[in-house]
Amino acid sequence: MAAQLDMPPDMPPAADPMARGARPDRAGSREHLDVRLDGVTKAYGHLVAVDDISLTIERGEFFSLLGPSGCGKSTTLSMIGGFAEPTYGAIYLNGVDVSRQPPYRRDVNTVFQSYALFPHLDVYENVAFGLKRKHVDRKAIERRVRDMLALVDLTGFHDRRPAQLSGGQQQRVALARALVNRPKLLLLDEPLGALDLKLRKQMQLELKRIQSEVGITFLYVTHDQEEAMVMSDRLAVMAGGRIEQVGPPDVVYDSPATEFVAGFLGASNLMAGEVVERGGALARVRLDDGLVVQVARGRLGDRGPRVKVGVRPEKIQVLPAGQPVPEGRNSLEAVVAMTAYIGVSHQYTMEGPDGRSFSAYAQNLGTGPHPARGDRVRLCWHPEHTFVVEPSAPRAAEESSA
Amino acid sequence: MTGLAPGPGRAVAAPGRGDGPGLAPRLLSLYTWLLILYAIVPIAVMVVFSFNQAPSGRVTLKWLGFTTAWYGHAFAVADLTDALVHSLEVAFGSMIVSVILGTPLALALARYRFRGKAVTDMVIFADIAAPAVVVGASLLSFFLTLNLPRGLLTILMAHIAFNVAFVVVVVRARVSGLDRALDRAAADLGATPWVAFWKVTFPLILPGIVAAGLLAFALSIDDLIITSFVSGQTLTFPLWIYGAVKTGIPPQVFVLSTFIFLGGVVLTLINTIVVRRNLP
Amino acid sequence: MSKRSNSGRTIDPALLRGLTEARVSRRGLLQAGALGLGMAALGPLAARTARAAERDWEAWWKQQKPTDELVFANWPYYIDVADKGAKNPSLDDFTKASGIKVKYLEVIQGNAPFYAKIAPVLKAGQSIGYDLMVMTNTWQLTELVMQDWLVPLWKEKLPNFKKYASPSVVSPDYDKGNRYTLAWQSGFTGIAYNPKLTKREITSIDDLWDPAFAGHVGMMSDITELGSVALLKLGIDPAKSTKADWEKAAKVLKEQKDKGLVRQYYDQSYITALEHGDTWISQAWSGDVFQANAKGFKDLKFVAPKEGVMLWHDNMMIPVGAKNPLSALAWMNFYYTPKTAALIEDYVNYVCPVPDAKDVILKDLQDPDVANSVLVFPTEAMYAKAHDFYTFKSYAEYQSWNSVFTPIIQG
Amino acid sequence: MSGRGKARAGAGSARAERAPARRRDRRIGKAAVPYLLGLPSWVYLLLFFLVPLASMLALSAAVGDPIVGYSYGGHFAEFLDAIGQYHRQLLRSFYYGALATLVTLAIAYPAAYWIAFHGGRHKSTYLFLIMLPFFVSFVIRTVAWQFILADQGFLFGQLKSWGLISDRFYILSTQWAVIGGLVYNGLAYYVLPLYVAIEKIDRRVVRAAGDLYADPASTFLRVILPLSAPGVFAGFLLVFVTDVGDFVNAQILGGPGTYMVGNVIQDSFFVNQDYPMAAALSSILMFLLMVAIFLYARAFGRERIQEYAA
Repeated sequence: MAAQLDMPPDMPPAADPMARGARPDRAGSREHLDVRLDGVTKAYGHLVAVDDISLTIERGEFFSLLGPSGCGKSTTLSMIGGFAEPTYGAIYLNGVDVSRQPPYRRDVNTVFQSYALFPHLDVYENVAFGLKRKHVDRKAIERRVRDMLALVDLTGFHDRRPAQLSGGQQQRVALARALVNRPKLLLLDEPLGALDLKLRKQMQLELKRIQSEVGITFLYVTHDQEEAMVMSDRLAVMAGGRIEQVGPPDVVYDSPATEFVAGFLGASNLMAGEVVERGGALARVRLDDGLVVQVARGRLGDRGPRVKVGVRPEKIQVLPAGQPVPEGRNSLEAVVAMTAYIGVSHQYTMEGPDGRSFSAYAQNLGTGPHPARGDRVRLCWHPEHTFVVEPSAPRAAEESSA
Repeated sequence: MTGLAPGPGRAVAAPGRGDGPGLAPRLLSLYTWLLILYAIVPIAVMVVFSFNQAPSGRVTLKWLGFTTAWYGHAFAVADLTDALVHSLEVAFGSMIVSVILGTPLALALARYRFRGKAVTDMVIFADIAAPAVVVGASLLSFFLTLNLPRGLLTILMAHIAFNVAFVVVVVRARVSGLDRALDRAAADLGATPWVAFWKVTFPLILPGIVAAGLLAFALSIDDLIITSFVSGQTLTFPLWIYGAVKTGIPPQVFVLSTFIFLGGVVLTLINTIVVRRNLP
Repeated sequence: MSKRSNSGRTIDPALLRGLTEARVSRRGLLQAGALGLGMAALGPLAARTARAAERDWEAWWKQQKPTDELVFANWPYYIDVADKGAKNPSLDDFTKASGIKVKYLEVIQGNAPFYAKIAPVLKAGQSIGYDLMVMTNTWQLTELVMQDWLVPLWKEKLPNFKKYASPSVVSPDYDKGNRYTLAWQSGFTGIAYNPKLTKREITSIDDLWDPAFAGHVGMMSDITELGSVALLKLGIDPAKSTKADWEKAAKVLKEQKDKGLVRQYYDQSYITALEHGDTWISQAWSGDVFQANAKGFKDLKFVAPKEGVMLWHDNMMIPVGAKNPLSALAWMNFYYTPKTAALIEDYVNYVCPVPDAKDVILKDLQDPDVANSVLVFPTEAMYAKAHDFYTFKSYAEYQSWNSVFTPIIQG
Repeated sequence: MSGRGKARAGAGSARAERAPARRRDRRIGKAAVPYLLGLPSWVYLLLFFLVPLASMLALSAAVGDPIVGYSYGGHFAEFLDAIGQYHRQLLRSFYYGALATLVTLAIAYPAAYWIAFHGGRHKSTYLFLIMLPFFVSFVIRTVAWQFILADQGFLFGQLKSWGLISDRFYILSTQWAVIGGLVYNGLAYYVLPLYVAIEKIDRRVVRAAGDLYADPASTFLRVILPLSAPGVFAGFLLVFVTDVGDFVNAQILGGPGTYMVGNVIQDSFFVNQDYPMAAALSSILMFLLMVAIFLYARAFGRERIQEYAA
């Protein structure tokens, strides 16, 4: 695990290796590094857009910066691309500090959110633009542009102007224009944001395919958690100019490190409570309404005594009210408040004993009767599926609900 | 005011309004045509009277008979022709200089934050908003105190002074409409700021620069008030006419003005067609 | 122009005043700070150029070399034309005879505006670019002379003037001995009217005050003409009038305006207004009305009202800084021949300064109407009706006239 | 959000000492770019716009006469003289300007509105037709009106010959001719900004007003008119300022009582050679117009001035 994250001094030290990422041996991994941010901060006057970010991205990795708008992810990308200078800190590409290098000297290319295709140039000239600046031999330019347009499936579009292309085609030209320069690192700034859902799904796979074909490091910025999870080898969740968590999508999803991550990445049922027993393999947390929930000891770490416990909706099993609960599960009683059928699953919103609402998904296996609105049910889930987060300052809660 | 009811566009029929445009839009359409007629009447007078007989070489109010003679002698009034040449010289000169001066400032205003930007905005605004009499009087005061002889050069200086502001405004609008990401993209693809400007920014703002230049040309060639202050004994086309009005203008004035009118109209139409062609 | 301060003359007081004031301006500059650059140069504005009178003009004339160019500034429609304005036969004759090419410019629209254009240039000691110009015997001519901005004429080169000039233009009051000027044309200021519109004959200046013509009376914006006609109406000889007379005249003019009689105070455009029928009756210059008749406005009539007419003289003169002074002299001499004067006179129809031109017009040009007109070749009786303008003795006096009559036209 | 920004601003400044020093010089190089770009026109505008304005002020305080010449003397009484002698012409200029601007607005608005909302495919054609006078010199247009309005011209002459109007009737040389000329010459300058502003109005907003029970009149008054205010203001700036400072219409179409301040300034420079008077009047005119624009902008939101400066 190469990712490492400098922890702000006011945070408790990471205890859960899965959630926090291990500290690697810096010296040993240097030659494998591609991109390293060291204490990067960007301030505009009194407004701090990016706050002391340290991050390492490995060569060949598909890495995503994920976060809500205004979290600083695009600013971070701008600084790596060279369009903004960090106020403090440094950016290393291949171990070389490029913080003050202008973009046209960096071996980095960008696919812009708006594509930024040159409207006065045709597709061929757009793609050839970077190569011409590098004074690549004319024949070589022709060959490379042709190959690249073939790779993005735009053969035959050479003479079109950007305005004559569809959104998806424009997106691919932008990609080709960046990739044709064979950068060491490709930055993608929400490149699929302008596309409709179907095209977006298709392009996600396309991007993944191209990345594996060319083997270039991709740094991908998005606010779409699903997109980030589908495509990334690893991702970093950002909020308020800071990195909340770094890791492979499954780890981050299953073991969110903070309340914000829990809320932003997928849906969560979060309940506040107090740790009452840290004992053996299972710790016990008493929720504010009195119910006691069991948690795997390893997932508690040394958090507490005030914590929030969470469980993902798909991990919750919905049983008819009378049915016995399997041994060792956490469970509570609730009333179905709303049901929605979305084909692949049934989604329920339940009302718990103290009026708290829960959501739960049940895979559509095509069996049995389904609870209806007003039915009393019992919800249960495995202690292993229960995660624990520090109750964060009100801000994270605000954002996760936003 | 009821007459100005926002009726439906031709394409979209408003619910409950029946077919086609309502009464109000029809009245407004008629009104607009009347306004167009009003706008055109003096032009028609000019063109018609350029074909009138004028036995004494001065335009008369009475219709004395059709002749194309004045078109044959369009350039017969030597100092009128000279004045037109002066006007063209000043218009070309001030167009080019004001574009060269104004474009960089427009770029600076559209793309950078800098100290003094608000003041610059105010100066540009004041230059456009200042009444021509004041601009002319102040320039004349200045030239008088400097003891600078008035002539073609001072006319040129004055025209550049008011044209620069218009160029800045027009080019700036164009630059502001440009996606900043295009610049970033160029830099990202290895273009130095200099190359990025000439390969990307410049071709894209060129229509704005051309529009600004044409505006400057038009403003310059038609300016009378400011020119009247700083011209000394040099006469431009409008000044010559303004002077000649006192004693009656020769028909050549209408002839040359008709040429200018047709030239302007034709150029505009060509420009429109070219622009339409270039757009997909 | 070079400055000749070692002429032994005492320093001109005006020059002294100018210089001291220039120094004040420098102190003012420090006080006013920000106004800076604009004022720094006010010094030169005040400084006087070397006085032309200090020159030994005879020696100067002898130094001049002949050139083949002449730049002639004149009023519009004040010379003969042919071929729809393309040719001026008199000028072409001159070129043929002398080899001097004439650049003829119709740039003078009025005495005051023209003077205001050239004065700053002359004051700066620069050339105004004209070798010859034509101005009326009004204040501006006096001012040109006072400022020494005219080149005294070299009489030796003007034999024809002595030979052919009408006595009425020899040694006039405003330029004794024709030191600076030779008359180009003289003219009468009387009344023009359109009988079809007035529906009666006009005989008196009082008719300009007739309420029947309300809104259709044209008056002149030239305040010398405007003031003079009112003085005539009151029976006062303008040349001998006093400030008190001027104020009386201004009063009747104001009444005329306040009653809505006056259509407009016109410059040269009064003639267009008459032609168009905007005015029915108007102050007018004799020649203009004949020219209007000639080009088809046959209804218009010129009348010398019983109260009298103003007689004025437009004069040729050479401004200092002229590049081709000998060419200017050559033209002046050429003009004072019966043939040239006739060519021009037959076209402009003012008062000809060369009486012998009458025969040429009658015989060679076969135009008896012009030749026999008392307004072109006036009789003694006509001259008896004519009055001269008031001659201003100082700028202050001119200003005083100005302040009495200007408010009327600026309403 | 704001609370967080502040909190982190503190964190940022705490790290201030970590800022590398070498960045400073590069910053200065970059920061110079807008100044270098702006320098040529700044110098030009300073020299040929701002300094002349200052020298006009200086000249208005000069003493002397045309014969002796003028020199700076701090003679500010010229301003009082100017107002004393020419307040009528000043007031008249503002009256004509205001009236002409209002009339121009009133006749331009319906056409701009119709073209913007109902012009369909031919919008640019209509605009082009209304803009046609732009291709003819301003003086010629005014002269043409002199022709049209002449007492015995083809319009009134004909009416008079039919006996429809009195022989005495005239319009030329009256203030109505001057105001009419101002209106005509300002027309295209007003239609264009109005059209641009009205065109920008979202049709859905208009439909929404109708949906919310606004009758056509109140839709116009409460929705369309306020939304087109930027065009009204831009046109006002262009037309009002031009009209107040004009002297050509008064000269060619006016009469004995229509002298405007522009004519007086012209006369003072070019007939009477009273430079201080001309400069003082110009300064007063500039000042009064600035006050008028400021008051308008104050009444309708200040940011608009900047909008049109931009």
